[in-house]
Amino acid sequence: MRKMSFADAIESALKQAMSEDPNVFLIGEDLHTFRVNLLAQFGKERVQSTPISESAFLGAGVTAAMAGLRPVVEIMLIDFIGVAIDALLNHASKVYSFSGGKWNVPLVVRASCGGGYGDGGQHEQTLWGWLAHIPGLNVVVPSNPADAGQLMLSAIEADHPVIYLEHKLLADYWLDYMGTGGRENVIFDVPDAGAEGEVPERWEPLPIGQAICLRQGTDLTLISLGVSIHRCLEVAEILAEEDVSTEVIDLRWVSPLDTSIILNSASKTKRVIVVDEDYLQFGLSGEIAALLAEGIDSKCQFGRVCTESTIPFNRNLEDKILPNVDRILKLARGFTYEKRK
Amino acid sequence: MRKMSFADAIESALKQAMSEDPNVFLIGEDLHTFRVNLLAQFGKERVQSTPISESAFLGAGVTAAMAGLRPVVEIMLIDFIGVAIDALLNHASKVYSFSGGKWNVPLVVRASCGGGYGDGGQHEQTLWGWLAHIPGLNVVVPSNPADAGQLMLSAIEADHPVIYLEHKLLADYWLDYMGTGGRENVIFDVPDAGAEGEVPERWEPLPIGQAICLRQGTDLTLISLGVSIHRCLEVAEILAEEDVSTEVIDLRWVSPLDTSIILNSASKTKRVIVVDEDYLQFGLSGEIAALLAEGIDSKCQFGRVCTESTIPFNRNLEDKILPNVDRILKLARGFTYEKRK
Amino acid sequence: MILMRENTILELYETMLRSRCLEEAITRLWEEGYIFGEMHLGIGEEAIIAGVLSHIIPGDAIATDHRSTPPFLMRGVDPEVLLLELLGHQKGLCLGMGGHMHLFNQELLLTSSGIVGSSGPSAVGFALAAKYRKTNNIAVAFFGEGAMNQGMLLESLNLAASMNLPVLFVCKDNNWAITTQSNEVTGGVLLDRVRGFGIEAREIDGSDVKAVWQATKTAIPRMRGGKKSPYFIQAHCTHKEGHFLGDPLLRFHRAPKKEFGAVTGPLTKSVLHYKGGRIDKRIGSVAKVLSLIAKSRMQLSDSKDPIKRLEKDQKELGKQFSQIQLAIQSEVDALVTGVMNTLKQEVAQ
Amino acid sequence: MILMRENTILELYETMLRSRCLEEAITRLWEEGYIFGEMHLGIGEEAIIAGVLSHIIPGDAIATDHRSTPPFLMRGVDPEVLLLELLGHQKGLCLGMGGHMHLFNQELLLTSSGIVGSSGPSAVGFALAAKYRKTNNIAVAFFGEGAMNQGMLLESLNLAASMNLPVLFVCKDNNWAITTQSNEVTGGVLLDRVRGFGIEAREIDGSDVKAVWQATKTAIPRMRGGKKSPYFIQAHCTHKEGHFLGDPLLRFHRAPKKEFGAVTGPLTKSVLHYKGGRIDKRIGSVAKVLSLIAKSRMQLSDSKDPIKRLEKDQKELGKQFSQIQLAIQSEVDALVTGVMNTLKQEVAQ
Ligand SMILES: Cc1ncc(C[n+]2csc(CCOP(=O)(O)OP(=O)(O)O)c2C)c(N)n1
Ligand SMILES: Cc1ncc(C[n+]2csc(CCOP(=O)(O)OP(=O)(O)O)c2C)c(N)n1
Ligand SMILES: [Mg+2]
Ligand SMILES: [Mg+2]
Repeated sequence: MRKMSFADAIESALKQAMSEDPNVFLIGEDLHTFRVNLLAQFGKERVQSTPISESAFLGAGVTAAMAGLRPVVEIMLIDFIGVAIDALLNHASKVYSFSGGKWNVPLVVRASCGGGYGDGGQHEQTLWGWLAHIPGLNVVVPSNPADAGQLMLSAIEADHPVIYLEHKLLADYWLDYMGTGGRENVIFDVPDAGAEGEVPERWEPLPIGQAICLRQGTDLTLISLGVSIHRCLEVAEILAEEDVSTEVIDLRWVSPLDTSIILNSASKTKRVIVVDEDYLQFGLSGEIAALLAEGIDSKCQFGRVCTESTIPFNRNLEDKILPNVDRILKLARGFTYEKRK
Repeated sequence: MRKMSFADAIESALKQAMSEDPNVFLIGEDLHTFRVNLLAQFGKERVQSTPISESAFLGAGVTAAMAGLRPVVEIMLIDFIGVAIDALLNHASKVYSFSGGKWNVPLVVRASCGGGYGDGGQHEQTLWGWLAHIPGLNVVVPSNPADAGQLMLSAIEADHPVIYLEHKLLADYWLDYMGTGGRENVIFDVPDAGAEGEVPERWEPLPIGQAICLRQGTDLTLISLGVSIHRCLEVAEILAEEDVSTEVIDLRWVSPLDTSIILNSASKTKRVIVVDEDYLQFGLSGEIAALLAEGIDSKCQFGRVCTESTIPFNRNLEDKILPNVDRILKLARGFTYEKRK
Repeated sequence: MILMRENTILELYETMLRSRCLEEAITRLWEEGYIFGEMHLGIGEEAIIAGVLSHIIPGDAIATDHRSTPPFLMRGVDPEVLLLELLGHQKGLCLGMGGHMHLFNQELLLTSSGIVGSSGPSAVGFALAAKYRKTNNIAVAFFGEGAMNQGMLLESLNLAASMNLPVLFVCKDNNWAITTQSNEVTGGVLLDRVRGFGIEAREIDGSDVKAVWQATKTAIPRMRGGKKSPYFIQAHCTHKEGHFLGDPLLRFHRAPKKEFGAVTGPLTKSVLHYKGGRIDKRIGSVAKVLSLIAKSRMQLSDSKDPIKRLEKDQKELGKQFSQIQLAIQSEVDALVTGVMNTLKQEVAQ
Repeated sequence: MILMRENTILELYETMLRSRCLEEAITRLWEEGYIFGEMHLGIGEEAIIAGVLSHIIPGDAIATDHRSTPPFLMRGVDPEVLLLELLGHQKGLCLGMGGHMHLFNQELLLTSSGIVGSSGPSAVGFALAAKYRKTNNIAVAFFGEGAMNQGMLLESLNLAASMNLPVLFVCKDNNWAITTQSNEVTGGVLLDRVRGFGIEAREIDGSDVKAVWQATKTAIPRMRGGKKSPYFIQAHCTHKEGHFLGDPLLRFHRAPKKEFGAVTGPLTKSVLHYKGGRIDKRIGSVAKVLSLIAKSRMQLSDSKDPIKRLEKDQKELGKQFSQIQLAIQSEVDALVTGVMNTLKQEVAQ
């Protein structure tokens, strides 16, 4: 096993994919600098820089994929998808269905996401539940280097559109770019195990839609993804001392959701908290509640720790409204546990 | 009480609002013909036609509202919001928060929505749960003429952005335009009580976020909105004969959701089916499940009848995948009812 | 000026006519209620589509807008599966899942979309793929002049220009976007706008198939070789059927009594309502709308019909034309009868 | 040519200088870690903002992009609440909820946005409101040349032109969009593009405040009266601080050893990797990037600094300039010290 940063893992997986499949290429703004190593290795046909025209180049990515290429279209920050989402809403996601299942769109949309470094409400959204609402799109959110590389391969190899979101607190160069700016006197709550870790010698894709149980437990299930999964693991440690045995599930894929891992865990613990950095309402946390309501016979205690409003600029307020250890703990401690009665 | 069609009710409410407040004006494509009566009464300053530039004129609507006007921006079909949603996602919904609560955006976005007339997957979406995911936006979906007029007033008088969605099966001119085209040999499943009905003499706004219970019951709650509410009422009739007493709740507002009416009804019936023409996953139906899970102590039976895929062009397939009486009935009959045991 | 061979003219005529006859049949089927939803025809655009497509080679891609039937047909899609698709049949081109605004054919790299302006980015993506693979293929985007105000299409002009992509942008300019006169909502001159993106652009009479053929005969091969770069054609045309079948503006002309009857009541009430704008402005607004309805009548005229025009221009081919007419008409009739019979049998079962 | 009075020049100088001093203070606060997130400055744009804003009257609206501090300051927002906002303080302009990319001021009709291109539609909406209310107000959109490829901005040009709206589009052209040289991704000539939308357009040297002042002195009043119509200014400028504070390209020049050290390893490995593109292409790609880094150095030069330039052009005002300098610098110093003291006290409590 070798160790790698989250960002290097993605790059490494892309290097492997681009070496092995000449159809894989990258397109997006500023890629000649943001992906300079890939540019250096593969040349500018494979790493294409664009004007600030997201709707044109994302739309072009859709048909480039339909022509048999495997484009990885970069939308710098997922917040910017607003100017281009027609390409996903009405095209990428629907061509397979419209064509009667005859034409695939093997498109990857790669974007950074997430907050915790003081950039405000137009630059720190995650939007994964929002994107997953559209039938025909898959959404994947890695939480550590090994997953980051493997899931990039899964995304590239998928025959349908996959949105790949990398959290800015995990990808060091994004954080340097948007948050630190070369300064040594600003510090962010970067989870070590997410930003760096062991990775396989050779990248292999992970199955689409497969979540992973990162910690076994019997009293409470925390379901999460991205940076928040590390907050959950921290909470699980603390709760362990309070005699609450916590299971932690890293969804990895927002869509398709790993229904069985969720139902199995919830059937066991009967207590579920969804920790979701995306907005609370009409999103991932609700979907999980629906799965539980439909799939489990007895009552589950259920709660959610999500982002409930536009993200404030003020760092203190921001840290409060993003899912954090305190909020999760508070909710978890409010649940009733039989053995304590 | 006077009788009116759904479409006339909206027009009538707009007439009243435009007569009483000179700040109210309409802007959108083809309004000189689509809103010809309002044009005739108020002139072209109040009814402005635009080029096919949704992102520019919706973005302009946001600042026109911030300048103190009350624009009703028309996006012909809500499916087309994809080309312009940045104005909602990153601007209209966030200005109030960004400005520290100092600047309101009293914007109405009006659009037709919904399927059932064979126009295919890019023209029949509802997307209300999708839009409601964004904090700072309200979404309202009337199901009958009286509500249509009153809720238009609520939307106009609100000090924040409201998306007002009129279903094409209810608004006769839309159905004529997109579905019938003047033909007399095509028939669609238009719910009579939705397309025409009694309306108040004078339009008054309904409270924001207030749902209504259209039918009382004790065994089962059907929660729905728009056209589907009429399917629910039909189902309730049928179930009554099978000795199942069904409560039917018309949400009216997707956001803000009327949490208390939902929880009260569910606490009583302990069985909830959400009937939602929007997509199943990560949307309204899940949000309701989460409310139930968080707000009710005992287990509720829960099910949902939603649109689960891209809408097919074929009319038969379309009718099957949209929420319909059969699908609701089947689910409702699968529930267990104590008195039957 | 390249001389057209007689054969080419006859081929173009046949192609255009087949499209016309098929769309006339579609009109009847729609009127009879067999086709659902909106139905936008390409009647009036045949010369543009036929002229452009005659220079297309295997591997070229075509991104169309909501008037997709003619380009799909003329590019070689089997008319039977096309018709079945419009009828929503599971043996249709897209198993009945797409319908006329969402036709797709992978083998021929053909797409369509009901979202105005999206054919721009779509064609750019195909051209990008062609350049990436170092083929000499091009991509064509068909769209209306109304789409020229849609951001993604404007962006795609710049993207094609700045990336040197072989995209032929074909603007089918009928000056109508549903009920809007496009010149009233469009700033400047379209050709200047396009040239401002660094793209060579040319205006032609889209009802003259020979003009289209000739313009693209030189432009397209140039795009294939060397420094690939986009090209733009503004081709004027009219849609006899208006925006779509059942176009309300045209209904005023076709059934004036019925349509005016339904409208005048509320309209007069609105003009005379005691609340509202200044009365002269109100009357002005209504006058404007009425003149719009009047103008819409012009679309009904045959003077810009590309097929009639070719027949007139090439009177000397009259005999051959009549033969082709007979053949095509019966070909399409047979097709439609066959398809409808199968359908009726299926329903009966 | 309108003659500028000495007073006007001194006022402009003062305005620009205040903005510069404040942004220099912001730079220090950012470097010290008091300001979070990205920080885009308007250093280098002061002449454009000051020149345009001097013709603004009450009721006019300004939609800015991500470089919003100078226009907010110059339009009259209290520098203290502005600074407090950038510091995320609850006494800030937006209670600390917005930050520098999301500044808003309702009284002065000032907006900003971190979404490239959105100032176009925003200004159009304000202009629409002004026209609707029959005032003689205008709206200004500030944006960079990179935004000229964003669909909504292009649409807004057309919307303003076709609706005859009094929008002044001000393109602050530094030819950089983050690390991209905009001319390499932009087809045609910007002014042609704008004129193609039917909008009058003019190019000026944005480092020359007198040129900006004079160009807008005639253009803006014309937009207020009679047939309202948009106007476009392309004003060239440079950003000494690069794209934002901590700009990685500029870091190469400021701390070459450190930055190159971090980059060359992976880069060399990539160039020499046994798999990949043709080696000459790889080297070519890297050469391109290196030349880009080299080019970015030019931004550091003072030759296009609007404040230095005014000082040089108006040497005869040297004495007054020095007085102003002293006054402004101490004004800003006092402000910053005051604010930071309060902050530190609050933290101490
Ligand atoms: C983004 C978007 N906005 C609006 C529409 C509704 N719409 C369908 S066709 C059309 C007019 C298009 O005009 P033009 O491009 O000139 O094509 P034509 O119909 O004249 O051939 C409009 C506005 C749409 N389909 N997509
Ligand atoms: C829609 C969108 N795409 C991309 C970005 C990321 N971004 C922020 S600033 C910028 C460059 C803008 O260049 P320009 O308009 O020339 O302004 P400048 O920074 O040079 O002043 C980019 C690409 C964004 N904020 N919004
Ligand atoms: Mg047209
Ligand atoms: Mg720039």
